Amino acid sequence: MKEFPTADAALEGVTDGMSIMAGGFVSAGSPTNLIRALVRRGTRGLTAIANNIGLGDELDSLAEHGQLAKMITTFAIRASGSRTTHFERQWRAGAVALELVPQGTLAERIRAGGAGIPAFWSPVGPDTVAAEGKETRLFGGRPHVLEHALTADVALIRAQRADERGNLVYRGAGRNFNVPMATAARLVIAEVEEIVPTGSLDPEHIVTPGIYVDRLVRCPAVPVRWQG
Amino acid sequence: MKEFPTADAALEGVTDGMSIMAGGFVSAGSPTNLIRALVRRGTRGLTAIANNIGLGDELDSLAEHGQLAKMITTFAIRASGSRTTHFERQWRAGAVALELVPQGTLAERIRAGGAGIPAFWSPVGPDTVAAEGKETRLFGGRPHVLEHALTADVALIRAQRADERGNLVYRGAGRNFNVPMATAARLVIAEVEEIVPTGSLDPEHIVTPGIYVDRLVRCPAVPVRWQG
Amino acid sequence: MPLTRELIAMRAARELAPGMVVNLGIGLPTLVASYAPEGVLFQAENGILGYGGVLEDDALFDPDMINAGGQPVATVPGASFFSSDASFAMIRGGHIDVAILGGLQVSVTGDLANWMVPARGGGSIGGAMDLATGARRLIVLMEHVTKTGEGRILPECTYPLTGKGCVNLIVTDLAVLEVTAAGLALREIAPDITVAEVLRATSAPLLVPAQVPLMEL
Amino acid sequence: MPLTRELIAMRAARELAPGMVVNLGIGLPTLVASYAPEGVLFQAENGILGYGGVLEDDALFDPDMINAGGQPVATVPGASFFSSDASFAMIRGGHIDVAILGGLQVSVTGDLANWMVPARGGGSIGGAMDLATGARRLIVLMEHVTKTGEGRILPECTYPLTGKGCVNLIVTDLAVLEVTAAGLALREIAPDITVAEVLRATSAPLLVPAQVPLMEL
Repeated sequence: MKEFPTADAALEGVTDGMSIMAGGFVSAGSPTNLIRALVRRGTRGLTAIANNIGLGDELDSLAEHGQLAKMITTFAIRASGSRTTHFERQWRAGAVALELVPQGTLAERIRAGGAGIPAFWSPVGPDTVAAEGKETRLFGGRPHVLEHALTADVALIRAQRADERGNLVYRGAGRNFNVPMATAARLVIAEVEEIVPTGSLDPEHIVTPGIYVDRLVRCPAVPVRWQG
Repeated sequence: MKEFPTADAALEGVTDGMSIMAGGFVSAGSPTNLIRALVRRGTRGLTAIANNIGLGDELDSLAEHGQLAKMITTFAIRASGSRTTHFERQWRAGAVALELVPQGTLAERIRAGGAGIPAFWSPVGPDTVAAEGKETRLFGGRPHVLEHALTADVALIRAQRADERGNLVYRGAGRNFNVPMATAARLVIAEVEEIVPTGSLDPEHIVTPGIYVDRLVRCPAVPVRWQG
Repeated sequence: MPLTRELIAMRAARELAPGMVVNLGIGLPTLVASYAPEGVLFQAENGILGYGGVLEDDALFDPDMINAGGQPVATVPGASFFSSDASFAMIRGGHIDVAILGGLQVSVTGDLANWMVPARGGGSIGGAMDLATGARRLIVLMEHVTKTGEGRILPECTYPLTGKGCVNLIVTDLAVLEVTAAGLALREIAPDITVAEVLRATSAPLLVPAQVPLMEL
Repeated sequence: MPLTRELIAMRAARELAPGMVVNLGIGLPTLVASYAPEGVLFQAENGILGYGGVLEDDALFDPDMINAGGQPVATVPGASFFSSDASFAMIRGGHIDVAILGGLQVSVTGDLANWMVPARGGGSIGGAMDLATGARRLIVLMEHVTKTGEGRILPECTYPLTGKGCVNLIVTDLAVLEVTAAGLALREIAPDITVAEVLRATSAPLLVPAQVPLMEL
């Protein structure tokens, strides 16, 4: 049985300086309970990989508490400066590094990390800053950028339901980055709404096979709203 | 409505010299009705892309009738020569070309074709004939092979059930190559056991979104057994 | 009067036809879902194919049923859900007919800048670069000039690019413009707007036909 | 007496422990499923995680429920199905603990040849190269010599390679051998087989300890 009693207990072994993937897209499928536990844990010097770190995003609490060394993300700094995040202030102060990645490239780099593909050629981003410092090559006459796989020490993900083997099903737009991240980290911790006996999920409906999931913790959903 | 009355009608516009992907893994999820219709159609000079062309495989009928110019596959010629396929005889006679590909590389090349990735670096096959004539490069100190995406003019696939928009669900091991092939061909023709009204498939359970499927035809499964 | 945001969205929706697969960017483009003809299938890059307009009733907010802008939406019959890697395989692989994105600047050759204001730095790329690359047709919606009156349609973008030569059509509060091989062509003007006003607001050369039709909304 | 195929499979099954994710190649390795301890999860590269031994009753044949060898199997509780691209992402990505493959030749440094007999040509790679690359541990099952008495364990493979230095353990009808940094080591011999017989049947230098234990089955 992979179940842990609390989100805090499920983070056992997560230490300073680790790279941490966090699934979720704004409010959908966000592992808010695990991120809050990581804030409580006080682990520092983290490289976080997640789609967004905006106003209202729980990840911004990691910035607030100075736990982040680097952020790899697609939504970082709002075009409007009317309200700012802790992350933005940290970044302006030079306290945290930022690697901004096109969203599809981020998803594909994570999938590649889980699929044993060290690098791939992407049509996205030539002639932009996303290609800066990267190798480019023509395929079919169009420029492409060499993108490298992303893996992490830990992935924090959220699913709707697990069985005791860790097989996961999601809900609505809750799959997003949770699915590829489950394949790309050495330690995968999933918070779920409920855990059902093995065999009660239809094998046709399982989205993440249980072999990808190391730890489970039951937590109610925390509906967080993004503010941009 | 994308439904066609017969497999033969669904092949409208399939012409000599085209590249044709055929899903299925041995008996599982094989589009046997569509392949039989292609045999009846008599289309020639085809490049076929499929996991296997062995004894008992319906694709071997295309070889029998001299319709194949080239085969891209993972199971081609049995190690034992006790029984031979039409394909083997055609190949020995120099009448058909063979590109033998590791199975995971074949699946990934097709996925890449559907995903807009022209090429990727694979750890599979260096030091083997699978790497012959291909660019290699070290990642993490290990040699990797540059593999190129595969696309086709037509994909013939089989699913268990479709809705009227072409959303597909499969059965058991029937997903195999059908799923990536549905994304990688200009014209995707799916034979299915049944077509249900749009809205009767749970959005959480759909494996192939209907935008990938151009044509549907209802056909009973034809259980073909592989013989090696 | 320049068009309201709703009217810009309404005009953009006229570019859509049943059966099309359409991705809407965050902000102004999101409004298009409410005006599109029946049978258009909207894709949200966070993993939904087949959703409708933004739900106005906040009580209906479901954290797992949101569009790419984080706004609550509902699915239509025939919808499906998938992961981000599958979603961008769909986008990058050329399976989206039309993407409608917001813009900060567009060049006469169809370059788009929409993810960063240099004075602010940092930026948020989101799915814009992937959509600019993968969608078969790219429509940009934006106000013709900035709040401080600076042109957004330029000989060259001065902001960091989202993509080069990717824009096909621009719908603004003043006009509809098409990127053609010969240059940027004025196709329609908003009601109550003159060609001269459009030219004044455009900091780049435009191809202007003898007769410029009014936008139909 | 050399071991039967069933006994080779039985010995190989002793390498497995509950919780392991294991892929079985076509042919001889398929038999291992019937002898494995409870809780081993078998992955079939055609898209099943969690299946059991081959069903003997032909009436139970279901074309969509087959292992990679095309043989009928049934799933266990907690099983899941997926596509070939997802299956090989699992394999290539290092998520398979053990692969057990058939072999034609293995070299003393762990090179494997198992997909083509040069005299026949053509060949069938299947998933062997992917498994040889991606599995964390690779066990090869084969008869120690060919039907015509030629050695299959060689200083260098003469057949086209499946992978270089990929084999960890070899289980044959005569012995168990381990590929080590120092060379190929004889670990166990089959009951009723002598070390001298193994050495005679092995066309390559072996590291032989003073005492060679008997295989436990």
